Amino acid sequence: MLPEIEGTTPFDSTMARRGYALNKMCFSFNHQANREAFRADPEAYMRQYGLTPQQADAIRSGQVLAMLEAGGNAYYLAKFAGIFGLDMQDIGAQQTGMTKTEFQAKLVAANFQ
Amino acid sequence: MLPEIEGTTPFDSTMARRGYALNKMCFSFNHQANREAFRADPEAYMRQYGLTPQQADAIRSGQVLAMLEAGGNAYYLAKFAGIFGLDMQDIGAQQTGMTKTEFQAKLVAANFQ
Amino acid sequence: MAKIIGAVGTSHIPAIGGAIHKGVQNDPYWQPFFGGFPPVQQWLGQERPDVVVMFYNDHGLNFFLDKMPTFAVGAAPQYLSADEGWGIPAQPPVPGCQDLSWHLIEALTEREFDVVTCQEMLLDHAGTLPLKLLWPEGDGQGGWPVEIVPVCINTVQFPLPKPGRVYALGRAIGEAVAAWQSDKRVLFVGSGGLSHQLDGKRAGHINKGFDLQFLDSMVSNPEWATRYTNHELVELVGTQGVELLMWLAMRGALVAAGPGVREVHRNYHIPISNTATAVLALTT
Amino acid sequence: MAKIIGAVGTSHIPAIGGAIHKGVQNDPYWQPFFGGFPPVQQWLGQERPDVVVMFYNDHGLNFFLDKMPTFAVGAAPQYLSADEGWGIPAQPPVPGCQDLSWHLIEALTEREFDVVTCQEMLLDHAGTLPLKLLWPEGDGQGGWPVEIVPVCINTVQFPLPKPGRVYALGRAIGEAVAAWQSDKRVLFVGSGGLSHQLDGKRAGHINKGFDLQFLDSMVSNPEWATRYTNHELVELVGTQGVELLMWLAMRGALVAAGPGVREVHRNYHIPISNTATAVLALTT
Ligand SMILES: [Fe+3]
Ligand SMILES: [Fe+3]
Repeated sequence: MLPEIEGTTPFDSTMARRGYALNKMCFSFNHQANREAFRADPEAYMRQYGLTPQQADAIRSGQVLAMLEAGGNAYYLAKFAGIFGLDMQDIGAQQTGMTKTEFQAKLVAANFQ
Repeated sequence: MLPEIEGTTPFDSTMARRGYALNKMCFSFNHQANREAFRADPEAYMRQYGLTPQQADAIRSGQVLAMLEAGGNAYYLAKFAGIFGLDMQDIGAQQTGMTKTEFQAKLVAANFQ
Repeated sequence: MAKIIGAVGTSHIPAIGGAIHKGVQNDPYWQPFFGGFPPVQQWLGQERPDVVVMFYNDHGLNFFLDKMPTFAVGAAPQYLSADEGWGIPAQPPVPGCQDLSWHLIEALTEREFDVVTCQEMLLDHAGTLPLKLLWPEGDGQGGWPVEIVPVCINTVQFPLPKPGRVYALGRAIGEAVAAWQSDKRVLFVGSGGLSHQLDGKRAGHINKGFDLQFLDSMVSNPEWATRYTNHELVELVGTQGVELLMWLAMRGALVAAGPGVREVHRNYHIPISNTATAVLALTT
Repeated sequence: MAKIIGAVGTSHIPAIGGAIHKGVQNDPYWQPFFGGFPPVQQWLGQERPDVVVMFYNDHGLNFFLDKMPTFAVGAAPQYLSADEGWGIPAQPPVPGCQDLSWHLIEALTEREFDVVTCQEMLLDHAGTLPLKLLWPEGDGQGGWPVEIVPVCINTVQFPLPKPGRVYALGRAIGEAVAAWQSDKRVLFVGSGGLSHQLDGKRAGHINKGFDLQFLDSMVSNPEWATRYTNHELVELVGTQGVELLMWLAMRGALVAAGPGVREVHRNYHIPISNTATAVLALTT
């Protein structure tokens, strides 16, 4: 077993197996029409992709950490975030429990590491 | 350059580049609906896949050797042959200029090589 | 540790599926081919493998030239078949062994094989027919007696992987299976060949002499065919005969089972469709 | 023989495309990033490469987990962009250099790299932004000054190819370019990194110390980063910082240009979006 990395879950075989349906749905959001179909009826769209109850709950919650726990991959989840017009700093703030301003300050502080 | 093999053209980069549109069309024939669309209007279907004039002529002629010359790959062309209910011995006979019976006899004769 | 029980090489041809579908296995045309399998079936009935690693080549069902892998490893929970263009009824789905899939993907990447990972994958006749030939009762409705890991090797577009590279892939897979923490019993299958050529003025080319020597080499001199380039193999055994690369991978995998390979059974018959067909079962 | 003129590593971030689209490159937020490029553009204006071999990682536009390659080489006549999910306008198509694509595919297969061949391929921001950064006038309408060969390296799903394997891929490509019978001038580009992490409780992770050491290693100790496993790299530079594999491949390719690598220009700036960004141009 590999050592754990704090606050980090590499997308390995365990996560890839767990997250397939969720990631496949997010991959479909490359297309505008699919993003609109999701927006029009999220529940039907999730059923169409066979999301697990855990995955569907995570999507409903809007919480990225829950989506990751359900096997979501950052590269595909980014397309889901796009539906809500969230940028990467919104996402970072949400996951770290900071305000966006705090999260931005944390990034800038890396200059003085 | 590799030595030539009599009566044989390996599907290499030259052929792969030449045949892309033709092979993509043939790949689409995995689906029944596409086979029917081709049958209903071959010219429109070929235009949809952007076949070159050489490729379109080869398809119109029904001659497998011409399709190969136009960059067709045996594995994909087999799906085109399926549209006409041709089996591999029909195809073999056509390419070798034999009757099907002659071609079959040639195969059996390989037992006595 | 997992137990390697042996390896089987077999031809695949779409028409075989048609013959099974029509139930004409005992017709004079088909009997010399299907008759090669009962001794192998019997042996498998005794050895009872749980998992098959299936070396096969896709014929333009799952892969196209937009994304043509050299080596692709299935990692799906199950493998569906589909219409390949001729309207032959699709085979019933086959369950995948995902634990072994990922174990292999990890071991192969560690050993610098650059595989494509396929969490969804359509299996064509080359992947399904060997199962029907080895377990004819398989999914009448009672399921299959094995799970599979399909390993697809490019024979569609040159450059193909070199014969020595294919053999090395097989060896790496065999060693990874031997090191797999599992009580499963594993069979390797190579699906393809032997000599045949579908396309060109040389269509119908068959090379019995080479085939017989190749079959012998599988028993006692497994690297023999790696002396040839793929271009030379095409000249010798035909544009589709080069599918014998599947047998090379299968035989490479068997090396990990230990020395002293023994032939369980073989059959060679010309022709089915345009192909010189064979089945060969090996164990240690 | 073809001439290798040098190599450029650069960050890519979707927001960079947005900034270019809006024309805000000189805003205080963006200037420290875009300001790193004019010296590189100037150098390229003198060196005038004809072809770019672009090492990049797909972000879920062209590849999905059903067919996830380790290494994929483009062989298309042109590369289209597309909506990646955010509705950002697609970049204009980029012409491909098919002759070099196939030369590389053949050389890599000969040297036992198991690549995926892509005769059609959508290029995401990681493949297109470096071109916009290096040739800002590129396809205003007058076309691009270069053709490309994209080489995609998996950073989406573990196991990723080992850093040493990625470096070896670069070396093999560099040597193949050096042996290419052509009068073209070739530039290598590595698109990715440096340290950043988008996902998890550690989102926002940046490691300036590692980044600066990595940049130094690119000049004088190119194999330095291959001492780490990908798991260790993720710990050091973040889940997406591991995209620095693209730089490793680019640097491996430059080895074939001969000894005595010289730094043309570098810039390092924290942050753009969640990323520690850099550009580095090298020549011999
Ligand atoms: Fe076949
Ligand atoms: Fe990226």
